[in-house]
Amino acid sequence: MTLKHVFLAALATLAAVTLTAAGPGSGTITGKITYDGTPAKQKPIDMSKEPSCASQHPTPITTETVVTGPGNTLENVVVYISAGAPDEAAPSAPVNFDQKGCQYVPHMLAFQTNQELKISNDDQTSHNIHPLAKINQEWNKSQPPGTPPIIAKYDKAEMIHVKCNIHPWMSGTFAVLKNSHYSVSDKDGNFKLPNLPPGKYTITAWHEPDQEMTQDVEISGSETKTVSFVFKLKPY
Amino acid sequence: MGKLLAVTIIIIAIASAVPFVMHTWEPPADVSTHGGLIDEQMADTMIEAGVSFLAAQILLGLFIWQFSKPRTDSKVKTFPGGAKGLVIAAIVLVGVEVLALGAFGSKAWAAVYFTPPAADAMPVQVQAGQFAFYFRYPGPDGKFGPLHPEMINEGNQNLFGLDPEHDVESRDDVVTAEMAIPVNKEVHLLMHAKDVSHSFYVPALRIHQDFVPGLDLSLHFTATKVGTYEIVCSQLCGLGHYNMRAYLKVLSQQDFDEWMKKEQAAQ
Amino acid sequence: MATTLPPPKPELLSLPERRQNGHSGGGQNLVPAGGDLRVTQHYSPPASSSAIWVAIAAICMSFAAFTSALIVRQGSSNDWRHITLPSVLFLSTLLLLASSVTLEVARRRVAAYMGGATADIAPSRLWMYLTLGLGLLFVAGQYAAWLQLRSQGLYLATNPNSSFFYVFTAIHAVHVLGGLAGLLRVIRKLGNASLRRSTLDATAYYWHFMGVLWVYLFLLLWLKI
Amino acid sequence: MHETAAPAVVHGPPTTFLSKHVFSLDHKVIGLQYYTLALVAVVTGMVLSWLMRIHLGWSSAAIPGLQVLSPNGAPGGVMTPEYYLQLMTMHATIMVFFVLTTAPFAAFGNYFLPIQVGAEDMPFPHFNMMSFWTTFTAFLILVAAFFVPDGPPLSGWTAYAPLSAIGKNAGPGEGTGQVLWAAALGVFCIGQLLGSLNFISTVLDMRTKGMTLARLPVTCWAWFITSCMGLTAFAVLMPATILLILDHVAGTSFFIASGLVLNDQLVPHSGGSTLLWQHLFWFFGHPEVYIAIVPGMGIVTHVLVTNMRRPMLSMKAILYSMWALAFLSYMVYGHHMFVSGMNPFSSLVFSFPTLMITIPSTVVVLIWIGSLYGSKLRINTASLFALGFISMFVSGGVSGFFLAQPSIDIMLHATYFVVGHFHMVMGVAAMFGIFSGTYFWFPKMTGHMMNETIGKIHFWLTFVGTYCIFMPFHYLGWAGNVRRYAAFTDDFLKPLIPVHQFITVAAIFTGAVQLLFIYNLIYSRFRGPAAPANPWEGTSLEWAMPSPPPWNNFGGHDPIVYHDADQYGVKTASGADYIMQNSPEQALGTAEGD
Repeated sequence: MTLKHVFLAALATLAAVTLTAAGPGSGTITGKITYDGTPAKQKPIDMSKEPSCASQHPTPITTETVVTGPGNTLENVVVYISAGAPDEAAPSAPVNFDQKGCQYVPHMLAFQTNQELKISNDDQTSHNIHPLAKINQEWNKSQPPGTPPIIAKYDKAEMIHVKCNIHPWMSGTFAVLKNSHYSVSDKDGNFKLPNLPPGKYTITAWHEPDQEMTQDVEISGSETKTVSFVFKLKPY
Repeated sequence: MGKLLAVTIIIIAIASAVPFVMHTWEPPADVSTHGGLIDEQMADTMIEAGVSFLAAQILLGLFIWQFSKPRTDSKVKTFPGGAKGLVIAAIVLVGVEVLALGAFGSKAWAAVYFTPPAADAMPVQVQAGQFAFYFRYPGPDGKFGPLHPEMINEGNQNLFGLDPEHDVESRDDVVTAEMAIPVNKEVHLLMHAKDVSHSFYVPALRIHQDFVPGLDLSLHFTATKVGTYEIVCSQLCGLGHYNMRAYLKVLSQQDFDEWMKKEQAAQ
Repeated sequence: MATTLPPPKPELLSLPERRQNGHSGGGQNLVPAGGDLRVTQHYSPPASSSAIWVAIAAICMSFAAFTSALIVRQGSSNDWRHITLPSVLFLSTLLLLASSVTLEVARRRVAAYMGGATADIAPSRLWMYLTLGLGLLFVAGQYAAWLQLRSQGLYLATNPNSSFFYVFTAIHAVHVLGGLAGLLRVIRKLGNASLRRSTLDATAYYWHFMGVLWVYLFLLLWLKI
Repeated sequence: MHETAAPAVVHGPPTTFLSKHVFSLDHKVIGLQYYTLALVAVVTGMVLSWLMRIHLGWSSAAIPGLQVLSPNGAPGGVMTPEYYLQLMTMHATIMVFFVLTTAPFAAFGNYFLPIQVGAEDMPFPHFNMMSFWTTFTAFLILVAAFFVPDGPPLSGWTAYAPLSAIGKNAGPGEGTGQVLWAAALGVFCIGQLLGSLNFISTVLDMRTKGMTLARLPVTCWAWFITSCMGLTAFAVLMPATILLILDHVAGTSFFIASGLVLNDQLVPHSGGSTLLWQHLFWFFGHPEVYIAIVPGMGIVTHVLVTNMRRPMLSMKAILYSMWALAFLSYMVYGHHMFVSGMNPFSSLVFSFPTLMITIPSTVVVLIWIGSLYGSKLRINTASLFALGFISMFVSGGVSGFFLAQPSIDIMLHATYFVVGHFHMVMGVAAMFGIFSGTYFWFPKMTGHMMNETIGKIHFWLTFVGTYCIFMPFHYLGWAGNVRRYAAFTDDFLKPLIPVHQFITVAAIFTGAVQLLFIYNLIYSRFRGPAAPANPWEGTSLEWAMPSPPPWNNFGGHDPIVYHDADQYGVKTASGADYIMQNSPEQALGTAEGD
C-alpha cells in the first residue's frame, strides 16, 4: 500500500467519523410507534411440509405481518429520513439476512443503497430468496444448505417484499434507504435516529405491507426530539 | 461373439425381471377402497408384460446363439410358418391379450372416475400453489366462503384469498397445511390451482390427479387404514417442485374431531 | 427476349410420356439447366407439383391447429367478446379472389404459349403483374384492417377474439407474401425463358390455396361460431 | 444393359470452400452437417445428464467447477433446484430435437435417401440447405438460453402452460429463457418442414428408372413415413410455439387462465386454457416419439437384412407396421394426459389405440426375430448394435403395456417408470439405431473403415451400461418415485436414493464409454483403412458407387434398378449370395435349405 493510499484511507476514516460520530451540535430524534384499532390476528404457521424446520419450533411460530408489544406498541416499523438529509455512500460493513428455522431473521431489514447484503442459509434445506423488487432489478435465487452466502446490492431506494418460493410462509422486507439515518422499531415500539445535524427533516415511518406516515421535524443544535407515530390497524 | 451376445441378452433379461418377481421395490400398501382393482390390474399386466419380455429376449438370444455360428453351407432356412404365423401370433397372443387387459382395466378406472361421490361425503378443498398444498374445511356451516384471488397473501397466511370481513361463510372456514380425514369415511376432494399446474399424488391411496388452473376438478375416495401418508406433487410446477408435499393423516373419527377442534382454535 | 422465341419445333411436341411403367421416374426427366422453355414443359420434374400439395397439407395442418386452438379457447372461458370485422376485409377478400382469377387467366395463357397455340407472351405477363398488384393490395387491405381495429381500441391482447384475429391474419399474410415472392420468381423466369410449367402450376395452386384459406379464415372469424 | 445417359443436373459441382463445406447444396454434405450437429448436441446433452445424475445421487455434494459455469445455478458447486430443472429441460430438448430427430432422420436420411432412390440430389437443394441452417440457428437460439441472466427455462421439454406462459414470475428462466426455447422450437419446425418436404418429394418424384415403390429399400420407407409424420407434427407444434411466445411478449391469454396468483400478485391474464397447450403439444409430441424411432427401425432392418444374408420373412409386414405406427401415433396422444384433467371418458378412448400399438410393434419384433432363424448372421459392430436395438426396443416396449392403461397410469404417471420407458424405447433404442447406422455407413460416408475392435468394445460396454442405467428406472417408478424432482426429500423416496446412486455411477461409466466412439470416429476418419465400394456386400444403391461418393452421386448417369433390395441368400452365377439392385443379373434360385 502506498503512502497515498494510507493517507486517503485515513482521510476517509476521519470523514466517516465526523459524519457518524456525535459531533457537537448533532440532534437526535426518538419516539415510539403505537397503533390504534385491532391488529390482524397472527396465525400459527404449520411447517409440517418441511420437517427439518418444523422440529425447530416446538410451539409453532406465527406470522409476523403485525408484531405488537404491551401498550399497543408496534414492532418492525422502519423510520427514516425521507427528505432533508443528503444521500450517503454505503458503509463498507455488510448487513446480514439469515434464514433460520424457515424464518427470516430479521423480519424487517433496513440498509442503505449499494450496501452489501449477505444472505445466509442456516437450515438443512434449500431456501429460495425472491425479493419482489419493482424499482430495482428483481432476482430469484435458491440457496442449497451449506453453500456460500448470497451477496447482493440494491442501487435504488425501495421497500422490497422478500419471499421464499419453496416455503411460501416465509416473508420479510428489505428497506433500502438512501442515507444512514434510519431505525427499525424494537419490540417496545422504540426507535432512535441519532447524529442529525441541524436542519429540517421529513421523517417517514413505514409498516408492511404499504402503510406510511410522515412528519416534519426541525433539529437545531444538539437537542433530542420525540416524535410518535400511531398506525391505524384493522383486523382483516 | 454371437454366443456371448446371446448369453448376455438372456442374463440381462432374467436379471431385469428378478426385482419385479422378488417384489424388491413395491408401491406403498394400498389403503383405499378402490385401489384393489388397480393393484390387480398391475399384477395382471405384470404377468403379461413379463412373459412377453422374457419370451422375446430369450428367443432373440437363442436365435443369435444358433445362427451366428459361421457356417460353410450356403443354405438359409426359413422360420417354420413364415411371416404369416408370426403376424398371427403378434395379433392373437399379444394384441388381443393386451386389448382384453385394457378392457378389464377400464373397470378399475371407472371405479375412480365414473362414480359419483356419496351424498354424505366429507368435502375438503385442496389448493395447490408454488410450492405447497393447503386444505380448507367448510366449518360448522358446511359452506366454503368464496375465493378472492387478489386477496391472497402468504405473508399473513391468507392462503386462499378469503375475505372474512365481508363473507360470512368464510369466517368459520378451517385452513390447514396438513390434511386430516376420518378413516372409512368418503372424502369429496375439491381441487383448486392457485397458480400453475400441479398434481395430487398419494401413492398409498391410489389417487393421482392433476390440478388445472382455471378449472376446478373433484375426486372422491375413502381411506381404510389409520396412518400418515404423503401427498406429493407430480406435475412439474417450478423450482420447488421436489419439495411440494403435505401429509395426509387418516384418523379415527374421534381423533379427527379433536384435530379439527385444535385447528379451529388456531384460525 | 421471351417474346421473340420462335414457334415450337414440331419434333419437340411429341416427346415420350413422362411417366412410364406405372412408376414415376426421377432424374432422367430433368433437363439441362437453362434449357429451352419449349422443351422444359414436357421434361419438367414433377417434384414441384407434388411438393406443392405436400406444402399445402402442412399449411392446412397448421391452420387446423390454430382452428382447434380457437375453438378450445372460446370454450374455455366466458371472456370471448365477438368483434365486428373491419369492413375493409370484404374488399380485400374480393381482391384476393379476383387475383386468383387473373392468375388463372395468366396461367392458361402461358400454357397456350408453351403449347404453341399462341406466340404472344406479353398479355400473360400483364395478367401476372395484375395478380401481383391485387395480391399486394390484399396485404395492404389487411394492414388497413389492423389499423381499423386499432382505432377501435382492439389490440392483440385486448380479448381472445382480437388475439386470434391478429394471429390468423398475420400468419396468413406471411404466407401470402411468400406467394407473392413465388409470383415474382415466376415473372422473372418467364422473362428469361427458364420457366417450367410445373413451377407455374405449383405457384398458381399455392396462390389459389391462399384464397381458399383466406375465405375459410374469414368465415371462421365472421360467422362467430 | 447400358445406363441411361441423361444429363441430370440438379446443381453443379461446388466451386468454393463455402459452397462445398458450408452452404452446400449437396445432400451428402448436408447430411454430414446434420450428423455433426447431432454429435455436438448429444455430447452437450450427455454432459447435462451427468450433472443431473450426480446431483440426484448426491444432492448436497459440490460438483467441482460448476460454480464457475453457473455462479447462480450452482453456488459453491452445489446445484440449486432450479438449475437442476433448467439442465433437465435443456437435456431433454437438445436430445429430442437435435439428436433423436436430426441424427437418424435428417442426417442419415439426407445422406442416403437420394442415393438409395438413385437420384442425384433432392429436388429442392436450396430448401435442403436452408433446412440445415435453420435447424442450426434453432440450436444456437436454444443454447443461447444458457447465457441470458436467468438461464434456460425450467419447465421441462413439455413446457406445460401456464408455468411456461406466465413469464419470469413463475420461476428463474421462465422469462427470456422460455421465449428463446419457444423460438428455437418454432425455427426448428421450419427447418424440419422444409426437410420433410424434400424427403417426400424425393421419394415420390426422384426415383430412378426401375425404382418402383415396391423396390425401395426399407430405410427409404422409414424416412418417408417419418417425413409424413414430421410434416403434420411440426406443422402443429409451430402454431403452439407462436401462441406461447405471444402469451409472453404480447400479453395475450391463450394458455393462461383467470385468477392465477404468483408471489401474492394477481397474474394480469385471463380466460386462457391450460389444457390447450397440452393438446397441441402432445398432438405433436407423440408423433415426435415415432419420428425418433421409425428411422431407427428402418436402419436396423436394413443393417440386419444385410448381415443376416437372407431376406426378411416379410418386408411388407414391417412396412405396414411402420405405417400403422405412424397412423396410430396421431390417435394416441391423449395417453400422456390420462390424469391431466381431461374428460375421463377420453382417457379410455385414447387407451385402446395406444394398446393397439403393441400389435404393429410386436409384428416388427417377431419378424426380426423370426428372420434371424436360419440366417447366416454376421457379427460386426453394426449388426451388434442392430441386435441390441431389438433387445432395447422390446424392453422399452413392454412397459408400454402398463402406461397405456389409464387405471395403471394412476400409479405410474409422472414416475421414473415413464422415464425408463421412453429412455429405453426412444432414447437408447434410437441411439442404437444411430450407432448401427454409423458403423454400417461410415465407410461409405468417409471412404474409411471404422475400427471394429474399438467398435465392439464400445457396443459391449454401452449395451450393459444402458441396461444398468435404465432398467432400475422402472423399479424406481414402480415404487412411486416421482420424476423431475431435484432431490428426494420425501419419506417414501429416501430409501430409493441408493438406486439413484447406482444409476449415476452407471451413467457416468456409460457416458465415458462414448468417448471411445468419438475417438473411433475421428481416428478412423483419418487413419482408417480405405473402404471398398461395398464392404458389407449390400444390395442397395449406396453400395453401387465409390466410397465416398462423388458430388453428383452416380457420376452423371442414372442407375437402372432391376430388383428390390432384399436379394440376399440367392444363388447366382458368380457365386455371390446377393444381387445388387442395379444388376440385371437374375437369381438362379434361392439358397434356401430345408
